[in-house]
Amino acid sequence: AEALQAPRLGRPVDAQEVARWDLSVFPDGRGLPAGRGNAAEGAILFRQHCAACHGAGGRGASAEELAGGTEPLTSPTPDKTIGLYWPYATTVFDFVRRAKPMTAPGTLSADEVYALTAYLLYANGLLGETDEMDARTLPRLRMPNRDGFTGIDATLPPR
Amino acid sequence: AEALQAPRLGRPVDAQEVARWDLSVFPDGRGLPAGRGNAAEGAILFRQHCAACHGAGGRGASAEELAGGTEPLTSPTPDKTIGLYWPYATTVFDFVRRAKPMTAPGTLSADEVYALTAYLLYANGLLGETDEMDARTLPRLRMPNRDGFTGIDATLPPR
Amino acid sequence: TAGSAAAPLQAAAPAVSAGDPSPPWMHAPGRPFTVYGQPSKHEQQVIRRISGNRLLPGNGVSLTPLEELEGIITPTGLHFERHHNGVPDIDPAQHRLLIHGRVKRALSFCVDDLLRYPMRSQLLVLECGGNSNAGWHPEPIQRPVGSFHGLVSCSEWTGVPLSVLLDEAGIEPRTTWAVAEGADAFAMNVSLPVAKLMDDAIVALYQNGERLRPEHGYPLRLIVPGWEGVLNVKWLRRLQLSEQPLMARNETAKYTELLPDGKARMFTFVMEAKSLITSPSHGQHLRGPDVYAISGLAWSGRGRIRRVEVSADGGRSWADATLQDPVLPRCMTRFRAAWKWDGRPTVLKSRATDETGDVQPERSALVAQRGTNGYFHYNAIVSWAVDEEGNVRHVYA
Amino acid sequence: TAGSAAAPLQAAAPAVSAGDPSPPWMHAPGRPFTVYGQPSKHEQQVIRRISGNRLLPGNGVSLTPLEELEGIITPTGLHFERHHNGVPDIDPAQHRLLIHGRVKRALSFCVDDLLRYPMRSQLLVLECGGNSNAGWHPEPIQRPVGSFHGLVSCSEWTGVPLSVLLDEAGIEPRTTWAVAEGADAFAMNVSLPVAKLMDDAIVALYQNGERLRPEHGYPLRLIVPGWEGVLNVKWLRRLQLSEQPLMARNETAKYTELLPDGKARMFTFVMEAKSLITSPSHGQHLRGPDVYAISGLAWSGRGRIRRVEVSADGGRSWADATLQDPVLPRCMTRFRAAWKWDGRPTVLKSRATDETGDVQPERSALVAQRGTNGYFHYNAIVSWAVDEEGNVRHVYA
Ligand code: HEC
Ligand code: HEC
Ligand SMILES: [Ca+2]
Ligand SMILES: [Ca+2]
Ligand SMILES: [Ca+2]
Ligand SMILES: [Ca+2]
Ligand SMILES: [Ca+2]
Ligand SMILES: [Ca+2]
Ligand SMILES: [Co+2]
Ligand SMILES: [Co+2]
Repeated sequence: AEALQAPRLGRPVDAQEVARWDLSVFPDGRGLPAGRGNAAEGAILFRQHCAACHGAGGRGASAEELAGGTEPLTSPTPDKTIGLYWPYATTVFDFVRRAKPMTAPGTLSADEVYALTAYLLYANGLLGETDEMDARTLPRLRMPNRDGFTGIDATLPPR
Repeated sequence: AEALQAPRLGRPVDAQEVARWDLSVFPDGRGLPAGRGNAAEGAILFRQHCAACHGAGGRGASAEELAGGTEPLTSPTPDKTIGLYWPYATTVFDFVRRAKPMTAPGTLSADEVYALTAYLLYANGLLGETDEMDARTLPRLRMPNRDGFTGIDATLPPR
Repeated sequence: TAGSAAAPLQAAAPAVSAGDPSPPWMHAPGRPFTVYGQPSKHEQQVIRRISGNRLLPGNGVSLTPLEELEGIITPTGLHFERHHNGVPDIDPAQHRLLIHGRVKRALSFCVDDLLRYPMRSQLLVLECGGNSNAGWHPEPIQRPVGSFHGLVSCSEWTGVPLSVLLDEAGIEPRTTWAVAEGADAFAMNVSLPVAKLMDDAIVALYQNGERLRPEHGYPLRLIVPGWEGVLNVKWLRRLQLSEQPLMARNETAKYTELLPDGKARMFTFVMEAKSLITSPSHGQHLRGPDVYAISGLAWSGRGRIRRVEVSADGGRSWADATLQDPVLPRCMTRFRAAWKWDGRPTVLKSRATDETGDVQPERSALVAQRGTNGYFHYNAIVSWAVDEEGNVRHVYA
Repeated sequence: TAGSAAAPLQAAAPAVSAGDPSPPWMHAPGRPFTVYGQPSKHEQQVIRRISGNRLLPGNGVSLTPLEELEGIITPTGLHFERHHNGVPDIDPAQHRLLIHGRVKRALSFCVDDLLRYPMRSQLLVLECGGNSNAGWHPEPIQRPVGSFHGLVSCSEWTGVPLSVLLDEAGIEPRTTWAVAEGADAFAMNVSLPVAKLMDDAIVALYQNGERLRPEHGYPLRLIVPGWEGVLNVKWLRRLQLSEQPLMARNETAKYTELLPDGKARMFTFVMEAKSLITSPSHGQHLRGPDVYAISGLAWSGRGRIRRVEVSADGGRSWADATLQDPVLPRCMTRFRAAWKWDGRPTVLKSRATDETGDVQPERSALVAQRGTNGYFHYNAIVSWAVDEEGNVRHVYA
């Protein structure tokens, strides 16, 4: 990095303001908000907000399938669904909160995102219908393909 | 020049077709067509086709002045009119034929272009009102500023 | 014409002689000046090809028509697009870049302030990690080169070296990752190693001389030279320094390459050595035996292209193509070669080698190594078959 | 937004918390893809400034807004224009290039055939010989830098080396000149030395990757690297080889420089070393004492820029600016320097030196040598005064 003379025009931002901007949820649960939800609640929300694109039960439609995969990753036609491919459950929360539903992203409440996350995990056979998902339980859920990746241009974080 | 392998797709063109394409008039008169005209005829054409932009007598209006210059080239405010600045009379023919009038360029007949050329030379005090301009006489007219130029990045043709 | 309509004076009746070959546009004023130019109406077919989602038209890609272009610069209007939920219409006065996380001071930058910082310019290739992925299909796709490989473009990017902003914020020790996030309706996020950001990343404000266009990240985008498109986060709003990657959906579920053994490659950032012949290419036609000017593009995310070889016999023999100056790191290199076609069926190929010695692989070698479910990072040699009628089409050979 | 209008599904009512700073464009789909991109509507002021003839709107110039741009590429839509009688709307199928005169075979080329020839690409400055001519005025013009010096732009030009076509026609011995002619309503014509045409001229078909635009010569233009704009004949239709120059109106009455002694310089082809600071520049405002990033452009028709010096004290002391890579011959070079402004009035200048050792002159030296009636080829050092309020304006100093 070159040593460039530059003005220092950045405005200092305090922790509260940062928290309002911050949308990140890390694998260790950092960034998860207060709130809770389960798959039974999530199923209702999914029908309402998601099934139009992802199909009933997340089996795929105009948008990709989210559950129901059967072909293993070693198959010539593998199913890369959440249950079979995704290494971290926290990723579901991070992604649904920021990007979903596509027609009105970032508009779901924390409870709704927990419930939808629980539903997707349930639909992938990783959770019971009434298992509660919250900032404590979600990061603890170990995904089947957790160790399925190899870092190429950067190393993976230690397990 | 690099030796590039290239297809040879140029279509040979015969002398007649070249002549139809060729608009150039050189200082030695090469390129001048058959035809004739004088300033008296040209004055009428000038009023009709040119004066709207160049003013009566070519004294300048929305377009630049073509005649009537009084300030010599050594003045702080020189007049770079045809009579005072242009080195070759053939240039007038070449330019008027290809570009004039601006509203319908390339539409004048050879006689008309000779007449307009004669008129512009007459208006600059270089020709009598009834002196005939044609392929023989025009290149012979030696312009006052004929030797007023120095070649910088290319040498001028020998005098 | 528009010119004469606007001109207050009337045009004289044309009196052009019968033999005069000069066209009508030499006999009437042309159209006046324009404040911002556009391509000729005779080139209206030269457009980005859009491939979108039926229900969500802002989700998909548009591809650069490589077969219509020459040189190395991609006109910005034809630079490929990849959006997940459309192009936001960002008011630059409301946009901020927040740098926070493992820094001494969290800082917020407005666009006008960033415009005052020292800048760097670089001519760079930007390639989507998913470019050319039809190459994984069992049958060779029958499409023009741009509709197959057109998720790659080359521009001059100008902006603030990110190291300057990170230095101002002050990075804490043991900070190895940063999460970048966009201000679009996808809130696109990815994790990047801080070392790369400090090395050569820029917060780009200008593309090809002018301010970024909306679809390329206006008012700000991250540029990480040589690394796959998705990491060059558009509409950049947030950079969060961290000791761990986020494991975002776009670096786990997507932009990872599943191998035949069920393991997947993750954090495949570098776009490797690649080349393709744009002329002649799929769908074009050769008029008959003659000398043809082969022209193509080569690039590598690792640095400069060192060499491009061309084969006109399906890979049995190879000859060095001429590399057009300048050959710049992580930038497009145009290569050219003369080829004398004898009229017999054959196969044309090009093969790039970069300055690190990385050689573009044959498709069979790439597939042997990666299988066909990797989806991303397809950089195999491209083959165009020429038949005896001069028709050119994509083949695996 | 356009995106949601096109999307068949309805958006849910937003339920964003009061403290959420995320803007509306993160909560609704953005607009869909476009086949050909355009600048942001928030940058609508970034346009060519038109200066035309009242009765003849296609006669005049439009200038590149240099103060709005960064890097070295000029977006094609903002590339300066100089037309004498408007922009012709040429049907490429009807256009021909005729090469004749002192050649073994007169040849006619159609555009589709030229597209089959070997090509060369080059990043080049194109500058009008009349650029910056307000510099000859007794008082410093009070206009933004682009409205003063904006008849210069930089593009990647690609086309057929003219030597290839001339070789095909076969030049006769003792042929030193060629007359180039355009197919516009001015039938623009100029004479050029054949040696230059054989050396490095190209018949350009592409600008910045795509086919030429109408105002830049579609479908063909002559490019003579480093030489003044008028010689780069647009809409090229005819090249006539000859033993003499034509002495066309545009190389006698115009594009010659009258000196105080009444003699005039003719055939001044090369655009000499020049530079200017684009930021800060006339009309801009400095917010107060601070570090400022000086950024500017330098170029020379003789070759590469070797050095750019910057002065922040009206020329008493000079410091080398950093030249942005790549530094290419006859191409724009972006230079940059950090400047700590103490809040006191001062004058900023830049001075270019090219690889031939040619140094950009002070205005006083140029005027002493040429007087003030030369009109063309003004390349003097540009001075920007900064007053104690931070206002920047053009001065002679
Ligand atoms: C209007 C269409 C639409 C709606 C409604 C929608 N999605 Fe999606 N979804 C998509 C599309 C398209 C993608 C692929 C996005 C991309 O990567 O470009 C996607 C991707 C996803 C993914 C990632 C899949 C993977 O394997 O990477 C998840 C998870 C998801 N959606 C969940 C949801 C949930 C939960 C909802 C409702 C709250 C929802 N979606 C509503 C269209 C939609
Ligand atoms: C509609 C306006 C218009 C009309 C009509 C017009 N001109 Fe012009 N003329 C111009 C303009 C504008 C220029 C400057 C062109 C340029 O270089 O861009 C010019 C330039 C010239 C020049 C070159 C002057 C110099 O010093 O370089 C000559 C000679 C000339 N015109 C002759 C004529 C003649 C003869 C006619 C009529 C047959 C004519 N013009 C009709 C607008 C006009
Ligand atoms: Ca399946
Ligand atoms: Ca006067
Ligand atoms: Ca075409
Ligand atoms: Ca490799
Ligand atoms: Ca601006
Ligand atoms: Ca000089
Ligand atoms: Co990758
Ligand atoms: Co000149």
